[in-house]
Amino acid sequence: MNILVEILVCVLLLIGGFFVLVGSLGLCRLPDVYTRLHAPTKATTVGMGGILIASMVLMTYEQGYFSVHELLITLFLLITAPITAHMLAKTALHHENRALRRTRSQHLIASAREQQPPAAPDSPNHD
Amino acid sequence: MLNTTIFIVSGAVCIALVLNLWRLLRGPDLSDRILALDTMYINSIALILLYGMHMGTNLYFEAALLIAMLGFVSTVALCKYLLRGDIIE
Amino acid sequence: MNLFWIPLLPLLGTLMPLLTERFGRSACALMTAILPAVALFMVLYAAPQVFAGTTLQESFSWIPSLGLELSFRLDGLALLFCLLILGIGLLIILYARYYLSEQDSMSRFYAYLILFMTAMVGIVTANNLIQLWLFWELTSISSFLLISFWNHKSEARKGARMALTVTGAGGLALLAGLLLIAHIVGSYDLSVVLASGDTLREHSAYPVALVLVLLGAFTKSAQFPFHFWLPHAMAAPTPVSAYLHSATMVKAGIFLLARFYPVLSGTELWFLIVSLTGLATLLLGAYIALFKHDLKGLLAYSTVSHLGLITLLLGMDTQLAAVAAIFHIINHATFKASLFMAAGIIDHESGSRDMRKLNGLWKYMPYTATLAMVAAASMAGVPLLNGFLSKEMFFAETLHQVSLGSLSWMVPVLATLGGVFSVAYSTRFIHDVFFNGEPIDLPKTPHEPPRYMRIPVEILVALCLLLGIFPGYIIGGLLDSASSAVLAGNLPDYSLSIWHGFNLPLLMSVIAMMGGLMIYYNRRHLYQFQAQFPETDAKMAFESAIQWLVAAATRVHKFYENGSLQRYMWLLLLFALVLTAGPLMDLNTTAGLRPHLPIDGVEITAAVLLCLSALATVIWHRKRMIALLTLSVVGLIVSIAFARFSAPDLALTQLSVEVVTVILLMLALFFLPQKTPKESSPRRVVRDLAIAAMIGGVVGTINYAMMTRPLDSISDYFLANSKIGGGGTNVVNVILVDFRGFDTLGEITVLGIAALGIFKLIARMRLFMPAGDEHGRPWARDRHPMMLAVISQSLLPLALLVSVYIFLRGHNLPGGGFIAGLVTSVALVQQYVAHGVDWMKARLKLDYQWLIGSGVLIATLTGLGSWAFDRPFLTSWFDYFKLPWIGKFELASAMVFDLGVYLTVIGATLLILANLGKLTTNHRPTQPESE
Amino acid sequence: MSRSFWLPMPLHSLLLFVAWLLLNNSVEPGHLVLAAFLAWTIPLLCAPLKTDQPRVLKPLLAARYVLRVLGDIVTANIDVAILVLSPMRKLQPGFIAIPLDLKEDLPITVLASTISLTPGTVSAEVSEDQKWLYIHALHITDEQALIAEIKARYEAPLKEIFGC
Amino acid sequence: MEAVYAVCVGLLTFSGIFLCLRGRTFPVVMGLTMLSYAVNLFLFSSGRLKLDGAAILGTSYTYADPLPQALVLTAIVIGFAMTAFVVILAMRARADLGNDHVDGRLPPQPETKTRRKKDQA
Amino acid sequence: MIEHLPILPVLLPLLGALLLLLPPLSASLERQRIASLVVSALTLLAALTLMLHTRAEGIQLYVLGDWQPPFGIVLVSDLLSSLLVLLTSVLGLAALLYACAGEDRTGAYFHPLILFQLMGINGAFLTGDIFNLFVFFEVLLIASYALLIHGGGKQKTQASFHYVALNLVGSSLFLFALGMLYGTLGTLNIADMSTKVAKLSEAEAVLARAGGMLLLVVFGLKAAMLPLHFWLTRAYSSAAAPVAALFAIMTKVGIYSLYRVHTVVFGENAGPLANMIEPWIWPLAIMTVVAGSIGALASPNLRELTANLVIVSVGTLLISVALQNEKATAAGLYYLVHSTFISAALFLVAGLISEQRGKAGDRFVMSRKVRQPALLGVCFFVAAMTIAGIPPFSGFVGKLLMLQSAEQGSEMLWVWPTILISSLITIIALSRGGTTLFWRRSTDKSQSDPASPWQVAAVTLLLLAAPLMVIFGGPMTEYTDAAARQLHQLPASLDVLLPGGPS
Ligand code: NA
Ligand code: NA
Repeated sequence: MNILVEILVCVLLLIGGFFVLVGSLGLCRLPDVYTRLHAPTKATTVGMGGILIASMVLMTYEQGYFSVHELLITLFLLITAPITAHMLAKTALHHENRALRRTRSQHLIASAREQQPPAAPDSPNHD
Repeated sequence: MLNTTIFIVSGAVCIALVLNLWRLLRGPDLSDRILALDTMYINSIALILLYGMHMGTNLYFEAALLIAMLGFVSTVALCKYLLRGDIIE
Repeated sequence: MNLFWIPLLPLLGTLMPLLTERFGRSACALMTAILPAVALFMVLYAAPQVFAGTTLQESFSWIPSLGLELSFRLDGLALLFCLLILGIGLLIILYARYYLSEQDSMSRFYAYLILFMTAMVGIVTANNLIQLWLFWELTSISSFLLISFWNHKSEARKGARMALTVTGAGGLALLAGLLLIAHIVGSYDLSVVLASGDTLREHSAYPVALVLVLLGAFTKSAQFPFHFWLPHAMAAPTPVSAYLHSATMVKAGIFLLARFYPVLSGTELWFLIVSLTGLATLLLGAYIALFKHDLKGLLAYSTVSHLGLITLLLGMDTQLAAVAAIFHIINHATFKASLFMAAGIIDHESGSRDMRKLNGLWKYMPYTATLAMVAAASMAGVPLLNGFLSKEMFFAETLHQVSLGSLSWMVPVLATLGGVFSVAYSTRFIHDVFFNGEPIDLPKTPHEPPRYMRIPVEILVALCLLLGIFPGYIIGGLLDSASSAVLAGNLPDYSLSIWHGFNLPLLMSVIAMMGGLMIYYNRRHLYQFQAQFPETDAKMAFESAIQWLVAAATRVHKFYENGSLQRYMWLLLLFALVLTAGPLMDLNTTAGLRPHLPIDGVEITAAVLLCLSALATVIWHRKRMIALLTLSVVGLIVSIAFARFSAPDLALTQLSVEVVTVILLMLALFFLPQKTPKESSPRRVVRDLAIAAMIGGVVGTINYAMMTRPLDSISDYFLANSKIGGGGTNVVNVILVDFRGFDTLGEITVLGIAALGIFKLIARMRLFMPAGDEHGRPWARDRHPMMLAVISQSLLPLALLVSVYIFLRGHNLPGGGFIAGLVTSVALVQQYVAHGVDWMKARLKLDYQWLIGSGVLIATLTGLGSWAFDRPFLTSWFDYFKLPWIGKFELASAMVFDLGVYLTVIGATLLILANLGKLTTNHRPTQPESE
Repeated sequence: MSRSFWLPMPLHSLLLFVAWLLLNNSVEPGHLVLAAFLAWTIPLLCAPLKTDQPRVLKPLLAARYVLRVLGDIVTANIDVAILVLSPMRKLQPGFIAIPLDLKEDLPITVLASTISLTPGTVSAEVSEDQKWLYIHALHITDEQALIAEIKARYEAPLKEIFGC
Repeated sequence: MEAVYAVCVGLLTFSGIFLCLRGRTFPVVMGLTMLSYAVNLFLFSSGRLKLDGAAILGTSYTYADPLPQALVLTAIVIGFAMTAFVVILAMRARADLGNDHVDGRLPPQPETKTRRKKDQA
Repeated sequence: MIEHLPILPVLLPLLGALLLLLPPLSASLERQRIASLVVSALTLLAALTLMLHTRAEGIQLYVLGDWQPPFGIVLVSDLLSSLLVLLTSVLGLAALLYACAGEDRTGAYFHPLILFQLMGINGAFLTGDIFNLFVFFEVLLIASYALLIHGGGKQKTQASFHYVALNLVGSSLFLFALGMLYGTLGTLNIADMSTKVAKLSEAEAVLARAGGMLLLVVFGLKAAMLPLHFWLTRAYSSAAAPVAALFAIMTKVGIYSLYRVHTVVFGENAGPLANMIEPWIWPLAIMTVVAGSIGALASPNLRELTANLVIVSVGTLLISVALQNEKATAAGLYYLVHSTFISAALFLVAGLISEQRGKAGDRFVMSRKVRQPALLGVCFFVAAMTIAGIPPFSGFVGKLLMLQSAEQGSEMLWVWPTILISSLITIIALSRGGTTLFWRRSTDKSQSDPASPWQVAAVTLLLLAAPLMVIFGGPMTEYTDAAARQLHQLPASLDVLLPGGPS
């Protein structure tokens, strides 16, 4: 196998694997449900992206024709990940999950849950 | 080199899966658990792709694709359930 | 002459009353009598041949493998009984015409009566053991109908039930006995059996067969201790009693003893059982008869007693005793039938049967009284009447009795005692009813019955007299031939003269007469003596025995069938465990010789994840939502495992089914309580854990043992023929749509039916939705999150594209109609989730029922298509085509089949989910949980 | 017949056409024909289930937007990775309400998605009147700067792309 | 590998059966689902385990036994239909009987049906 | 067309059911009735032709998809299966006729579901492939689940959950068993399995034995063998009358499968596995009869009583399986046909009685008189006599054949008392029940309508079996003898069943 291709694939894979792991690590480490939302939705997009591109490259190389269908998975993930995060955030808000104490603007939680404009005294003024 | 890399990355994904399960079992809120499950879906896509690369075959692509599609539906439905109870209303 | 007609004519006669009822009562009675009369003439016509010693036989093949032939014989015994049955039967028809009231359904009565007559004729003419039993049982049934004729009366129902139960039980014993006899003899043919007495008596199973047959006979003939049903059968209309309990049904048992006399008697066992039973019955019946105030009750116990007498005679070790038995059968039939009819007349004309009220009827109905008195005298054994003759013979035979050894002297003594009682109750019958002062409180003023109602009694009483005075002329031939049939031709010398000189039997008769009169005279003392004993009503006792039985059965039944699924499930699993684990004990080594696959870290991790989440599901099963999540993990890992072990199709299917299942479970979770209460006792939990663990262990062991052994299977054929024969490279798919397409057709049918069933379940479901979630939080207000709706719309075309992709490649690569269908369904369900049912309903005009129907229909029609090419159902077709510019492509009938699968899946899934959604769309009641 | 009847979702059709070729890893004539067929029929089937959304008026700008977001995703992930791996006590999360200039569903969804995919932010909720977007940020240093950046970097181009 | 596989199948069977023995409908339904996983894995393995041998002709030298796979596919579909039915039936039982106990009545309540007593003839 | 005969009893109901789901038939109940009656009459015709054809020409093999056995699925019409298919078809027609009086109005999809049910049962009888048997089991089960809840009501729901849950576990066990059998024998064709089973190595034989034993559990559950019979009473007694009547055949599917699998595959020629279930089935059969008899005594209404009598008949049939000889199988077949017809008839009669007795239904309590005492009385009486084995109806023939098939002394010792005492108990229970139902009545007039001609026709159709099976007992037993011979002497038919030889 072409060493360059192999190196490329390996690097992509390692990047992907790293981010997958970090995402899941974040899921464990981060202190509250709102922060935990960040880790997997983001890290897995790049993590998955890395692995998918690696797969694309490798398959294309090995099979001798363009193997690009992995892009479709990427597409799906990119479209759906934010919605998943949004739905989960809605759920967390609905369940009135406690945010980390030092979280800023916690008063917005109530407004967000009720889907009302921000209405607390210390809300920043926008024109 | 490739095989070693795949092996290492698979290991990373496995650890990730275990961590996900830990979060799923630990909670504390149901939204945490659903988040963990969703992450598991995505990580298993990675696992399947890695396996496909290891075997040098395209046969498992559809499985990965379906997990991506169906995992989303499943997560959304679970969230909808927690929000509204009735998922199809 | 064809013997077949003798039972057949009465059988046809059963229909006669039903057909002629509309022509009036007399016509009905007349028409009813015709066919039995013809049968009687046929019997009489055959009589000379029988008297000459011929046994007429006739048989037709019926059910050979059962040993059942339609086979009839007419020997002396059968002839005698036929005459009794048909002759007295005709008299009863006449009698009943006047006895039955306007309210009683005459046709029904006659139909039952003639049916019974048929059954009796059938028994006595049967020449095949099974046929004999068949008619035997028919008498039980028809007598049940007759006894319960006035079924609005509780005692009629109970009496009938009791008779049926006792004689039914006896019938079953008889059946066993007959089968055993046939087994020993090797034939069901009565002629063969009658010729095999020695074989039978020497066989080790003879005692069993004997006891079983005797049980049948004794129950039917109301022998002690089965005598109790007979008096309660008196709830029947009197013609029935006159017929069944004098001449016919109870005599069936006697007939049986007589019939099998040549083969079963002659052993100690026979004599001991039969004579003692007879003796006991004789005494007991006679004694109890004394105390009955009911006319029919007295007659009933008297019947019991006389049946005991006949049985005793048959149980004696002399041939003359058998002759006496036959003679007494005739005599008892005549006097007892006339007595019952007389009692019926008295009842009919005075409105009562209570001897304490009936007094001095001589004044009101002298003619009837005379008849009754003659018959009663015959019953008592007064000289010049037939009863005297046979009783004399009986006394004589008791004197020759040796079977009880040194206690044999007791037999004549006790027989005389029986005679004493017999005279006493006969006297009572005469004196209490016709004399003894004036009647008390009778509902009607007694008077003579209609002219024709008396005729049967007159005929029978005349017979009593004639037989008593000219026995030889009247009955000689018949008795000879009947006796020789019973004795298998060894007819002893006997004389039927009235006068035998002064001898011991005469003395016994005299003692009986005197003693009887004395007892009757001093009856008050006896009544006082008897009054100390609590009266036991057999009917009540029997009913309460049955009630006890039912109550016990109910208790037992409730105990093991307590309506608990957990118990049933547990038993099912325990049973499976025991049956499956048993063979495993024989497995010496678990591991086989097949090389094991290597294992790597990924697999171990997956296994750990699988096990942990399965265990978590078990541990947290009471927190349903969490358990559902862990269950999803299990499903996910199972899918990955399928992918890992070279089954991509399985992985895809499992994944897509998984999602739909989770959605369904969530729907259920919404309507079911969110948590499971803790209600299993620790003991039950431990028990369940134990059985689950053992089954898990057994399954795991078997699985391991199986996987580690090589397999030689038929699969090579599929691998070899998939491409060339089925036109696809995805062997699994080709198996599904081609090699085993029939399975798949069944499978989608199951899916379709499930959807229809679910539709039915949902149709009238009334569920209250919880107002909030498990923590009582109200639901979120945002029904359809905007961003989700937007994205769902964009995803739908993409999902459809993917499902087309999966569908089209299925034949050659992982995929296929089922998975494609599920993907489409899930995509549509996603729309339902995002937009709601109403929104979808307005836009998606799909009738899911039609979709299911047409899906399966397409698959079926694809299969049927092969008929056009003279091929069996589901024979596939494929070919390769080449189009310019586009290139080579394949068309296969399997694709059309798969299309059917695809449509069915969509139809079924959406029929289920969309309808579930409809449950709560229109209103959202917020009643609190009603538990 | 109007164009919208025969080709109800042109952008989707294009997407489907490409997706089919992607799925099959092929540009053979047969697949091109099939792709075209599906790209035409599937939107026809889905049309009843579609609500009207503003169309993309500036495709080129849209493409540039996509590329920019992709780039941001990569950087965002590195940021998040560092945060996840560093001690948790340094973390300064917070909620932010962003006033929206976009009005229609699709552009708001795209914006929210973009925010979720990029640096340390997740769109949590949209207010009922669709004038406010609530986001949660993993690590906030300057709230106003973040709002300004989002509005400038993402919302403005989207307004232009969708022409609203 | 086989040993680990067998352990997993055994454990799934265990879990499924334990849940099937519970007293409320929902755990029973989950148990049936769990049991069907075990069954599918078991039936699948009756063709023996094989790595890298998907039965797609032309992709390998030796293939996994395709027949059990087809059988399991059928079993999955049928199991799905059955699960769906039993889920809805559980809901129906809740609706009709007012509780979600598998017997349709709550355990501590004494039996209220005294019908049988009256039936004594 | 004649070559497609074996599949018609499966295809006709299937096609009929599908057409009923589609316009124009789906629109009106009238059309559904006519169509389903026509289809089921056609099925009956096909079944009759198939039986006659099989009788004349020998075993008929239908090779689905033209894939030769043992590779593809085959339908096997032998004397046994074609007889049972005919039985099912008659039953189906009767159930439909009865339902046309209005029972089909009380819920959706009655007619298609009955046809699906017929398809499932016929398929189960005809298939020669063990996995296909599983599939048809599921078809008939799911249809029965749906039919069981027809008409709605608490009892039905309650009974169905038990029925469904137990059967789902049963289906899982079936699959476990299939795994074990395929994992050792490597084939699914029943005839082929029978050739393989004697050649197994010792360890494989152990696994196959475990599979075979598990199949006994599965079939026993279906057949309602003790201790797996608990679902039956409630399910059958709560089902709508025509549904219960059709269900009368369902337990027989389990018995049939025992004949088919445990007599053929694990029968006399199975080497180390020969007659492996015999030691188990003996006590179970007898205990089943006992349990059914106790239940019969304890039954508070006619439907439960009938359901318990079904259990008794199952026990009796299991005895015929336990006896394992040709004669017993022949007896069992006769008994099977008879008991199916009559218990079905009794369920229908119970339905009519319930309708006409007002609130009391078919419970054994005093109540108003039935509207048509003569008609129902005669029907009940005939059915009761038949089922209790009292001559002159078919019951006694069945009972006698069963008694006769116990040929050894020890067999007699077990079989005779069991059967005879259960007969007596049946007589007691039925006479108690019957006298109460018809004779213990208040003076109230019945306000119900008389039975419709449809219902009478259905009951008559079934009850006719009682005299006909006796009158034509000769040919009938000749047939069952031949069927049993064919079953027991399978090796003689192997070249027909496996034209290409075993795999
Ligand atoms: Na809803
Ligand atoms: Na497939």
